[in-house]
Amino acid sequence: MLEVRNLTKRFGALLASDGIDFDVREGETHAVIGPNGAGKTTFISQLAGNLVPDAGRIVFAGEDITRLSAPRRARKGLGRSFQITSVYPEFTALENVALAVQAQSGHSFRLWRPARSDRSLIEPARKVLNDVGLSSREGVLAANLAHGEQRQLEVAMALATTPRLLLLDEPMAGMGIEESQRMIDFLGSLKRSRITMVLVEHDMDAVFRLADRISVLVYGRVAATDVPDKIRRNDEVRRAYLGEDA
Amino acid sequence: MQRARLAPFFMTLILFFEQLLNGVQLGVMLFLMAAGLTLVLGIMNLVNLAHGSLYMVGAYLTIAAAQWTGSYWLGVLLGLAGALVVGMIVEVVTLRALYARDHLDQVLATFGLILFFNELVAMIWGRASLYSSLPAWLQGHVELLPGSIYPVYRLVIIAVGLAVAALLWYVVTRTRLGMLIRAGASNRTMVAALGVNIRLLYTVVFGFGAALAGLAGLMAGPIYSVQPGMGELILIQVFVVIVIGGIGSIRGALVGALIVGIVDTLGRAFLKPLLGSVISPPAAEAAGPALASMLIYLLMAVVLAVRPAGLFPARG
Amino acid sequence: MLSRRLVLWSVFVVLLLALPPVVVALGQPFYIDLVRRIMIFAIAAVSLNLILGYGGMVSFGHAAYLGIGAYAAGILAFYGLASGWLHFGAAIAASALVALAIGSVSIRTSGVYFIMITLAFTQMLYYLGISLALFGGDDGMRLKTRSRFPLLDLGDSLHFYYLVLVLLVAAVYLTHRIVSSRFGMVLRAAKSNEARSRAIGFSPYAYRLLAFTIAGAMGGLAGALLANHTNYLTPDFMHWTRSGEIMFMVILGGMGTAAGPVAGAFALLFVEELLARWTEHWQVILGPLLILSVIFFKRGLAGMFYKPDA
Amino acid sequence: MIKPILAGVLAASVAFSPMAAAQQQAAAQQQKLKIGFITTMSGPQGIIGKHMKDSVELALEHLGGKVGGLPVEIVYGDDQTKPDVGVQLANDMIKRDQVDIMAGIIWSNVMMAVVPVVTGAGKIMVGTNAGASPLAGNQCNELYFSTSWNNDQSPEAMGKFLQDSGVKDLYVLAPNYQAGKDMVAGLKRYYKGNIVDEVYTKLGQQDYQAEITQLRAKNPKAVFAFYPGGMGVQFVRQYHQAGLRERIPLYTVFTVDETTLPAIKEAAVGQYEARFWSPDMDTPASKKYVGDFRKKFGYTPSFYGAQSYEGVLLIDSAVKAVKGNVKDTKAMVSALRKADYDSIRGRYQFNVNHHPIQSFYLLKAVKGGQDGAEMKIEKKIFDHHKDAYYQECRMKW
Repeated sequence: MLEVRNLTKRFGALLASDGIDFDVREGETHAVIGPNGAGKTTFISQLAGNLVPDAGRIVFAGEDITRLSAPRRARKGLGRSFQITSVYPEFTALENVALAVQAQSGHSFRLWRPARSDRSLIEPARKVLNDVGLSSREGVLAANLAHGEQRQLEVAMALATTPRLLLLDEPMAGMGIEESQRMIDFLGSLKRSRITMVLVEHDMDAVFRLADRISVLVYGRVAATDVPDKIRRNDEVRRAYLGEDA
Repeated sequence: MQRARLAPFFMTLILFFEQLLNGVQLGVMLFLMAAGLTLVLGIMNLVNLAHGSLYMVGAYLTIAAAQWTGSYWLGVLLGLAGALVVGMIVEVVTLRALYARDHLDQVLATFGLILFFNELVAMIWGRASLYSSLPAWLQGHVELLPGSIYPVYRLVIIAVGLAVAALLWYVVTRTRLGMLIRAGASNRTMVAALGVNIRLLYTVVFGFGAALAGLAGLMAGPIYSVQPGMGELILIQVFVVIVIGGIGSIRGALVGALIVGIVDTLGRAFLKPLLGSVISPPAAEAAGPALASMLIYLLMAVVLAVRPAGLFPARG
Repeated sequence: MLSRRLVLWSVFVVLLLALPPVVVALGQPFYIDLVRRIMIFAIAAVSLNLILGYGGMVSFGHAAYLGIGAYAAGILAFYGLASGWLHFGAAIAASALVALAIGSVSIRTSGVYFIMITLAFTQMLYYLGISLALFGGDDGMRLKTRSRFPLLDLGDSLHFYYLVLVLLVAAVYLTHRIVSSRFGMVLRAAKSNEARSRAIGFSPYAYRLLAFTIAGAMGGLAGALLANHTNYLTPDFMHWTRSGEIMFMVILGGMGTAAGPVAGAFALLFVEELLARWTEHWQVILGPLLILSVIFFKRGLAGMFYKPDA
Repeated sequence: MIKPILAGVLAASVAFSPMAAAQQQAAAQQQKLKIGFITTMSGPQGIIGKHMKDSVELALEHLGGKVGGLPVEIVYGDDQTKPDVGVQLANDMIKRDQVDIMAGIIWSNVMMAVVPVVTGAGKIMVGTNAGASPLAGNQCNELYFSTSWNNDQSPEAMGKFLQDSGVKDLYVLAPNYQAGKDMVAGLKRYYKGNIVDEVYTKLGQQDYQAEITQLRAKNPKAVFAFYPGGMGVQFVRQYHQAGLRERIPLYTVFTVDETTLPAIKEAAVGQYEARFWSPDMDTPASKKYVGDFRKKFGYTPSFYGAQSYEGVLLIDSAVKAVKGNVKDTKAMVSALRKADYDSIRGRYQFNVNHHPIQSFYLLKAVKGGQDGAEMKIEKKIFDHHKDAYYQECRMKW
């Protein structure tokens, strides 16, 4: 599904991505963990197309997308959520999702018919909102949603683009325990429906519950990639990461 | 023989040199304006259309003070101090409320300031151009090279401008204030995190920029026309300078100002004859001046098309 | 909510429809011309609002299209072509083309750079206008013949007034349709959160460029109307302070609202008119008024009546 | 949601209308004369408007507050140098204030835009400065009069003088706009010698050092320039600072006058101008005007003021001739055509295009006066000079 080879990105003297090799298989949930400053955000930005790598290749569904812009990647089926909540605050929850549906439909140079009454946008959007459990809040401005709801909305927007691969950048960031729990349950249901996901997350509980495989990023390198149990026992990982955290 | 053949070449060379000097002089004036504007824009993220008004205020206050005290130098001193004070008052009374707003609100409000200052100056001093005097020794001209006579005053402008540039370089790179300024231009939250009194820093920087604009204004007085609205004549060019140079960068302002000054001057001097050798002279006659007046805007469009954040972007 | 809005707009339109007979009856026909001029600027402001209020593009060069529209009509009239369809068609097409060209370069930049580059392009057009000796250069020229339409005489104050009114309503309605269409949603979304838009697959550039072009075309229409209104055109139509004025109408009235630019045009031009009658130093009052309005009416005049859900 | 305000504004505008109408009715009973006077009062060019307005006030004082024996009200309007604002003002004055006659206007483009509005409403326009050539030629109008001159007459005079004094190599500078080109065209109509170069600078340009450097390199025998307003202040001072004053004589039109002298001062000494009038003109009317003006306002009037002063006198003479029956436009026009008043330039006649046939003089700036320099008449260049366009005017009278 996604194949990354020798991805390298430099900021001045800092080597933020140091020859990363990384694979995601169809249908798996692949988590990326690593200590602060390990280069997770740089890595995901390059996957999403917001940063251009200095060297290396990114192949998505058999196609080299290394040089494609973020919107082009999104249209090819690479959905993402942001670490810092990123919704359209002046739009209602339903409109937020409808925009994502519209992005996928590819018919956005229609200037006359009101989008608000366009059933081909509204109905799929309602469905996704229902899936993430925000149905009752569809008419509320995104700015007025609770933080957890905004995160859910963000995932809903990513889902509404019917992605083949979902990049989730710390979906639990800033959430309370209860909210996190709900989000984990929701991601679990996504996982069961065999949606391919790359999950960057600090919440180890979530990572070990959800991930099929885990890659550990240390100093811009992939220190290890393996199933959760093996990662848990991997000495290098413990030294570099878990030990530090514990 | 040899001499006779070389003479026209030397003449052209001298002419070119003199025009270059003219360009530098214009550039230096633009720099004095641009330095303050680019700092305010870079640090406070404030689009200040009224920067030209401070230039005007500097020119008027200097004339008024010189008349009142009878001394040119006291006039200069009071004019500078006046511009500084007016700038700080403007900052505290109106602009402070606008930092958190978007550029649009700032453009609107500072345009309001322009209207206010222009009309206020007209009410106090009338709408006619004012005469601004100079000490006798500044009024003469010197022969720089054989056949090349240059007004002393313009040489003084160049000297003052370059001195200010050097001083700014020193302040920005070698002092604590400069460190804060540089930090502020690239990362505002960091400066706040350092526990610096941001309000005070802003007021100081704004006053500083106002004084520089006032300096430009008072130096412009004796060669340009001191009249209400004089600031807007130069303001747009100054915006071109800082946009070409890159917002928030003093170095960019200097380089941008010199480029704009030289391009504008050389364009006015040599574009028509140059065009005349390519297209027919009557066509050059028509196109030359039109093109010369558009030249700096063209330059800016090209620079931005290639480098959307100017030559020396201060941020990231 | 929607229907209430519709009622208010209807009241507004009816008032404007009723204005001419009322002021004529009161022996004050001059108000027809004043309101007509205001409505022409309101069309320009409505067009700017599309890119500024809904698209987040702070164009400081919108007067360019006023000028191009005026010159398109003026130049055709100069060569003896009087057809209004031709005048207005050319005005719209020419300004759309120029907007397309300016936009394609400018939209690559953002923030202050965008403000300044749009200003720079307009300055270039301004100096171009000054150097067009054939068309009067800086002096400008008289519109040789007013735009001619079947059944419609723009020389007639009333005919012209109602034409402008119809076009203003059309411009407001068109803008309303555009901003609530799929296209408009993308445009507004890109203003609201560009990173998010890119992440779900929109490249804002093309949408912004099209909006910029449409706004330019509408501005050109206002320009052709203005040329007919003054019966005269000059490069001054493209002066940067004119761009500023149009911008202020939008901000004063309230950006990104349908009524804002119209309200702003009426307010600014009425206030100007009243102050100018009162004292020659009107700018010393208008200046602080603008500042106060910025500081205290954060959402413009429309914001005084319109409570956001927040 | 904005409609309430708009409704309010409209209601207010309608509300104060009947009052205005009532006032007008009262005015008609009093047999009051209303003159609309458009000029530029705001912005940097407002200085010219001030000269004009002060002169109108002085004229009213000289006429005992009455024009043609009628009590008078002057409605002033500020065109902000914009033609469209001028049109708006003219409309306001005619339709709302219901003025009987219009006067003023500094700028050719404003005049070109306003004249059709005024004449279209059947009113008379007395221009007191702008001298657009089409209005003297094929667009001349029965209802349009000028107390000034045509734009290119002054440069014609200067061209004649330069030609007669045998200047061989002339360097020409003007701003790149229509009036600039008109001036140069006027110059060339009478000056037939060599023109070294013709340079057109950006309108509103401030710094002329580059042009002055180029000019000196060409070493001409004389320089002709046209730089009105602030541009003139800058150009003349920079010319002086560059040390060229003593080397190459500078001949200008509409560049050094009483509105700019206070800012140029001694830098103007030695300057030549061509004009139809100067404050030192030796006619009784001129002496009275200049003397009383200085006394009343404390500064020296300019030709802008003189023409506006005359505008009021001209209207006064015509209103007297028709015995206050201003509505009789035909009679008014015939009366205006006589120019039956004491002109500051001495008695003159109108040409068929309603522009004065008048003399032009060479003026030189000399030391003296309250500004350190003042204009003095050196010699007469043209006697009874007609503009170049009157033959294109098909008016018969």
